[in-house]
Amino acid sequence: MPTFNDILIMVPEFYLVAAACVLLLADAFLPAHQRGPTLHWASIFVLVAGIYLVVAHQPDGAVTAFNGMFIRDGVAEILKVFALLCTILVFIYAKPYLSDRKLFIGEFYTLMLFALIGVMLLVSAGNLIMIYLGLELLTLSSYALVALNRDSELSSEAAIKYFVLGALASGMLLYGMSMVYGATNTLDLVQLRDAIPHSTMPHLLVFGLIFMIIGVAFKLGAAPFHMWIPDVYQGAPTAVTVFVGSAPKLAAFGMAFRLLATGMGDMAHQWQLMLAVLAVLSLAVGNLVAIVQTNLKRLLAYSTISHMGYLLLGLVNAGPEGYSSAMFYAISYALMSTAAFGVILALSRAGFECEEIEDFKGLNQRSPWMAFLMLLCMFSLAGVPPMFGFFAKLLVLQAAIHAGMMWLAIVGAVFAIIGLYYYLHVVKVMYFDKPVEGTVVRLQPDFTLRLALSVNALVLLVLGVYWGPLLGWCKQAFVG
Amino acid sequence: MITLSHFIVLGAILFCISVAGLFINRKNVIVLLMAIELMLLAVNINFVAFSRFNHDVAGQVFVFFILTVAAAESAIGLAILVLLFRNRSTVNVTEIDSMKG
Amino acid sequence: MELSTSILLTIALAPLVGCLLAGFLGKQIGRVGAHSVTILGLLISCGLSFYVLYQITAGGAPVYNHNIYTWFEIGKYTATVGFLIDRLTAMMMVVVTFVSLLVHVYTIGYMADDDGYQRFFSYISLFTFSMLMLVMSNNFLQLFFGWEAVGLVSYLLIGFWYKRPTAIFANLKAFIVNRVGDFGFLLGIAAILYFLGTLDYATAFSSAPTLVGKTLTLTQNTHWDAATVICILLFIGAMGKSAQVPLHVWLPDSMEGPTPISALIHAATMVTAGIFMVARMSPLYELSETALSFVLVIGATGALFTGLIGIVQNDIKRVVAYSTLSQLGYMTVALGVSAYAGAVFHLMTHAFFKALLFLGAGSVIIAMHHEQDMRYMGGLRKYMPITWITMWIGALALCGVPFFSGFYSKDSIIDAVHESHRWGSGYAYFCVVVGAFVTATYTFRQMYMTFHGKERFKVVEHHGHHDAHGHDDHHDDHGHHEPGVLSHPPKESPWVVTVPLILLAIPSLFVGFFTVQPVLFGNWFGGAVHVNEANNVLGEMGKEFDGSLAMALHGFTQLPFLLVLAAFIITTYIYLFNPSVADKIKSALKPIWVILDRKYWVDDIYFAIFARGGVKLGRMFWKGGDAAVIDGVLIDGSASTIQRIASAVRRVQSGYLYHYAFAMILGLILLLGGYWLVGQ
Amino acid sequence: MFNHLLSLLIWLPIAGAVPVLLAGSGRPNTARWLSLLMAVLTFVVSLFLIPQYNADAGGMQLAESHLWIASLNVHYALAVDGISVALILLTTFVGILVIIGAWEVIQDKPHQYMAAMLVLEGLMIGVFCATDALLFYVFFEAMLIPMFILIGIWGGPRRVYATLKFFIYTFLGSIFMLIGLIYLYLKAGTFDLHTLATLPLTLTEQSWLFFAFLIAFAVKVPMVPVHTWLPDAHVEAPTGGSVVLAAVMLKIGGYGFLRFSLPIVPDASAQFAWLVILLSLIAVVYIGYVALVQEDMKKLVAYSSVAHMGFVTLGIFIGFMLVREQGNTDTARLGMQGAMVQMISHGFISGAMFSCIGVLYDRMHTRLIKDYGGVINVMPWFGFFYVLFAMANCGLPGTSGFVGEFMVILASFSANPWIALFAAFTLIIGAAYTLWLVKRVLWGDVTNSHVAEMQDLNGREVIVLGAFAAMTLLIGIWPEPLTHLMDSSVSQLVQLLAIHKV
Repeated sequence: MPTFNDILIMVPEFYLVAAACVLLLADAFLPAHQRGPTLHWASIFVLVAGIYLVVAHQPDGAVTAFNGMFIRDGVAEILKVFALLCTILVFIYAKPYLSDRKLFIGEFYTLMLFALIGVMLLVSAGNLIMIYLGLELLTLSSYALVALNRDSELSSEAAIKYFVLGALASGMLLYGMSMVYGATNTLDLVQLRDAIPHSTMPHLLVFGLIFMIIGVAFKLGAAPFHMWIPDVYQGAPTAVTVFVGSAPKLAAFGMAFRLLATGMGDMAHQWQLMLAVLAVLSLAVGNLVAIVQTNLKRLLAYSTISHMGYLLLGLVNAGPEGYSSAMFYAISYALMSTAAFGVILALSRAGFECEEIEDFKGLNQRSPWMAFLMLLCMFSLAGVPPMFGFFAKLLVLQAAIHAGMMWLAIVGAVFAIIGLYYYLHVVKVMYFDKPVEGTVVRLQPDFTLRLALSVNALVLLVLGVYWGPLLGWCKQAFVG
Repeated sequence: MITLSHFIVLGAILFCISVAGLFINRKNVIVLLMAIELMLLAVNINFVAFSRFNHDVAGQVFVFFILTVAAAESAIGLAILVLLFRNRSTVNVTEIDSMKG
Repeated sequence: MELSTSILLTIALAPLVGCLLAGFLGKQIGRVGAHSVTILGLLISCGLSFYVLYQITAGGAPVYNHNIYTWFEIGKYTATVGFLIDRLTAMMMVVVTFVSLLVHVYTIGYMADDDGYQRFFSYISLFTFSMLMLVMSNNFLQLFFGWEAVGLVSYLLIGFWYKRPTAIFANLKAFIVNRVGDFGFLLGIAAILYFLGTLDYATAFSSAPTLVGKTLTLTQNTHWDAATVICILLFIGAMGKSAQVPLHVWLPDSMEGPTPISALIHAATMVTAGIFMVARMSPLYELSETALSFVLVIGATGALFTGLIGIVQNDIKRVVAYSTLSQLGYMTVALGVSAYAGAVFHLMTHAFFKALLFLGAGSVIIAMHHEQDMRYMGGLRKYMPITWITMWIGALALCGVPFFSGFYSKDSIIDAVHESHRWGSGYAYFCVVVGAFVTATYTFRQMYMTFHGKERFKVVEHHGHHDAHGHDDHHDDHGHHEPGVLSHPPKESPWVVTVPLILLAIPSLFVGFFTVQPVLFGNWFGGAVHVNEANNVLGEMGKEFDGSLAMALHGFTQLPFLLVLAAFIITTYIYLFNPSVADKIKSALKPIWVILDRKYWVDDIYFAIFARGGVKLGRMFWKGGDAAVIDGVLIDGSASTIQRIASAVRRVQSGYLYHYAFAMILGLILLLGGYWLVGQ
Repeated sequence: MFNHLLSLLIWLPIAGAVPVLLAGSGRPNTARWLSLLMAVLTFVVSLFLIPQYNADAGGMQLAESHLWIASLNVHYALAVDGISVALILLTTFVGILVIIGAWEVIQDKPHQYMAAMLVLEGLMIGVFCATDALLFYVFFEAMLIPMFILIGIWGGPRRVYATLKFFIYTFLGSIFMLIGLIYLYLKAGTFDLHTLATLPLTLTEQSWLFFAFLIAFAVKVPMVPVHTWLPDAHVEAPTGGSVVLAAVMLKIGGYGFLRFSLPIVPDASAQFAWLVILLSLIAVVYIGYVALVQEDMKKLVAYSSVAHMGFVTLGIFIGFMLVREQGNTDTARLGMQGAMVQMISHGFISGAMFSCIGVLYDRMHTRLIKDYGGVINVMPWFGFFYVLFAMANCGLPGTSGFVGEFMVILASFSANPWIALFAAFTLIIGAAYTLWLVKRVLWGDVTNSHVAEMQDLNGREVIVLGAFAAMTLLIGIWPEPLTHLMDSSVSQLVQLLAIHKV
């Protein structure tokens, strides 16, 4: 029987749902000219308060609510905090972009909030049903967000691709769940783990496992389930892309962790190898195809794929060390890609999407600071010390080696070198090329954006020097 | 006597059909939506069958959720479809390839 | 009483100071300033050198062997900078500083109208410093320092007229050929360190006997006697520095440098460094018959065959240059038969009379307005009597006519070879005896072509040209103007030129007569050179030696002198009475003449193999190795491969929804299939 | 101050870069003077190392260690021994000269240039101080970023190709070392170099690790056949970049061998010493010939750098033959000292050579040898320096170039006469390519009107070249202070050579 305590445990989620609904109504009743700004600041405030609620009176150790439907533990805490953080950044970066394009409307904020709630439910799901619901809440909102720009052909194309493939993926996930359910006769992840050893239908289990892995892989965007990523990243309005690239990745990691570690932990020896295969494919596809890209958003999409490959390197370890390194990686990636897309947003204007690599020619001449921030992002993504990204790579490589998969680590290293090339190419374009005549990149005047962006990018450097606490926090989340 | 395996096989067949529908179909996006629905039905059959034979009600609960979500999903799907048609005045799958490589 | 370190330091550093002043402040202190400071420096160090010589010989000063400072100290190895002053050193110091001083003075006149005046003085002072460091050293490190430093100065001075293509070719050639020698020399030092564990002379020599029986394994089954390896390696260095066959090729070209340099560096001092070094290392060489035979044969070959080339030269300086090569051969032969004292003795006398010959030639060249081709000279004696007489003195000394200093040194070398029973001494004896004839031939030829016979130049007076010549001529490749045409008649050189000639003529005449007894047979060098009893040829000769006078008189009856006489008669006939014969002989012996004129093609072969070959090889390595294989295939190749793969993989992203879905299904099949396979 | 001397040395220039960037933008002179101030300050601070470091005691001194990442047991650990001190002094010294050298040469965004230089300097000092493998790796890699920028922005026509090649080449080398380090960490539970040195490893493990290290440092040194980035990088880099690259960065390769290969995998190093020695000799001979035929002055000097660095690796690795086969530690010390001295001296000489070429380039804007000839006629003072450094480059006694090669050759003869034979070949080939260069550039009559118009050195250039010349001669005439500074550290390293881990 649900108690008041259950409600307390889920306060942040309830609060966000309520807030989202309020904003929905406000959007309906506010006079048109105030809607945008009001919603903007309101939702930012909501998220800040959300962070407070998540961190405040955090129960020590893991607690569950609604008969294990909902788990609130360290992992969930961290993922939620960074998901909220990223969303705040996304709001700040998106504002000028949206207002330039007449997209500065309530739907954006409400949909984002609902997607965020999906993320939060997903990362603290304790039951297959919760996973499904969280996932759907997230993805359905994302479909709509991708199609936000109603008049853009690319957006609608991206949306339909995303939708169909997403549906296929969740169908497979469900199919897998059904088999696992059949084999273990429970939907609760904890009971699932206990049931697996004395399951009478091991093959059915593995089939289910495989289908569920596909669901996870799709969400992560690991090859060969990555096909949607480039098109969606490119087609979606950049303001949405920046979101798709950040919080949902954290959610995907959370989902993977809940399903594979919590649920199917005892079958690690089966899924380790599968994940390893997916990791290699992702590294290869992501890094190789990125080399030949000319559109920066698409390039970053492929780099996402490769980064998910590295994240899988961490998961392959299938131990607390591996999970913590993978989560560390997910967080670092979320921050990096937010910053990178932030720069794109900061440089775009009405009628000018600053998303072709050509557009960045000679940026150092025109706006050295932006160029420098982008440089930080690129070196961080490439994993060059002392940037944040390097230490994330270090940890996942270490996890893989510790799992006895030296070969995997070496593959990762080799593809890191190939990957280096296209990140350097961007830096080269910004610093070593002369600006193209005619195109005058004007920086978005919005001050909050500049500030937030600078902080975001500099954090990549700061955390590169001072990443101990974060790592400690991540490790802490997985002990016991 | 119909056993569990019959249901599972049926579900599998439905699932395969729907998957086939997804990537063999070269004409119309609508068909894709139908295929997706079909896939969810296959899943539902599995769940119901398992819960029936394992005497556990959770599976059937799940089915309700799935049905609900499916409705929402197809609603959004259709909305996107309309958008697509408005922008490109076609719903032919073979023509939706402006982003590639 | 003990020599004071400060004096020795002064001797070494005075020229250096002069060099630095003249070099860095040349503009400020001007020409007079430049030559005054440098000459002052030389005066000081020359005077002190004489003082040191006196102290060492008469003053009863003990051998000085002290370190100035530690160069490095690593484990049991220490390298120091210090001085070893014994009779050998003292004598070398005197020779070096004395000749150098005279050359300084001479230069005032010779370079009078050259705009590199200060630079030149700076260089020759630097040379003197380096040479002193070389001879005064008490260890191999410092020896090598001096060894290479004189090489550097020689490089700078040969290329002094750096606008002449020939000059800058010659100095590059000289340096690199010397480096080939130093290559061996350095390895020799390394071998000494390896076997004896020290770089210090005294320690090395005292522990030299321990080398006996030690061997060096170069390949599986070749064991080389340690002493032999060391000595031959060191001697390779000497071959470079002292221009022994086959590393002699640089010396003739070095004549591109100004004449005073040819006198100082390429005749009197630097080229004798090798001789000095071997004499200094006598305790080592005495341990290896093989090495000494090697030295002997190399020297003998040089003595004869380079002399032969001298006969066909027409450039007055080149004749002297080849005679230098030949004389160096004599000294080396002396070393080869363990007559170290003889070698050093000849080194000394040769220093005087060869410097004299060079400076004389230089004086002639001044008179001829930098025309060096003897075919356009002749009959100069009435224009420049002092030069004429002094050069004749030098010439006779060179030929080894009794009573002249050259006679005593050279003749005793020949005798020593005769005495010796070392392997190769027979061949050597033949070479040196025939060499005597050859020497006389080219010497008299040169004298006649230059000073006697009828004038083969004509004088065309035209004004305003006088001050235009001089350094203009220096800087352009000479001979561009019409050969043998002078703007005004030749005249005797100024006193700064002639005085050195006279000062050199005196020792060329007498030094042999007075010093032969002590230096050769009086064991004058004492501990400085060490000779095994078995090899002590000079000792043998000492037995029947009874005074310089008797030796000279006895010399008239000896084969060498008869050969000189023969040469005298022949050349006199040809060049004074019947010049046409020369051409007849030339055409009669055409093939031989060609061989000699082409210098046995040695230069051509070297150039083809090492210079051109090296460049070819380098280009092959560069284009083939670096550019083609490493960069082309490995680096850029892999890069482009990745590009190709990438553009292939990207095609998979076709943009079609059903392909995307299909990819996912493939992924599913992959995982299922993988599981199934693992299951099997 | 003194107990954080090393941190101060590292962070002073890096912090100094910030004001240079901020104040300097748009005010070039402010940037120049500020950065010069910073560089001089750093140099002055580095001078305190000499009294602070006790050369007789040797070992790691001035240590400071703070926990950096607790959960990984990674420390921010710094310490120096004699070798590091020498290299740090070299770095700070060169640091000043490149700033002066770039004074009015760099007109485009000087503040960014100077800032990059300062950051680079700090990072390089960090490499020489780090005693924690991860910290070392961070500095080691971070260096690439400013250098990448330096070459890319202020470089020559093919700068992009060159700088990408440089970055990726080096990254390729070091990433495998990273994997090796992770492996070690998982075994030892720490990145502390001293602990790793005492960590027992089987020969197989050692061999794998050895090659991981070898690739990383061989690229940096660089050794044949992974040297091809160097000529390109040098040719395209601005003068200052070339100077730092040749003078300091290459040394980091040799330094790495001392800090990683020798102590951590001694047995594998001993087993594969022959390979390194072989490659070093190839570097001396093969590269010598390649240098001979270069048409671009910078390429020629770059190749000669490869040849000279061959002596560094040679001197280090003959130690194994001497110690393990003959127990001849003194000679091993001689060889290793030779390698060290060679590193320092090559720092000065190559730096000077590149500065000289820079002087010519600033006047003629070409580096092709054929465009020059008879420069001595118009630039006598330049000629003086050029000949001096050329002589130093071909190892003339009395210049620093001689000392290292001399020691290494002496030592290698004891190891095996054939090694000495090939090593000594540098006397000939080195003289050949250097003096042929001098002949074609300096000597001869003025070849063309552009040469005729060249001005002799200005005061700034005289300062730079003079400083280099002073050091070159000082070390050449009296190396004892330098060797004494490093001696005890070197002998301790030699002790390590004898230790068997299996």
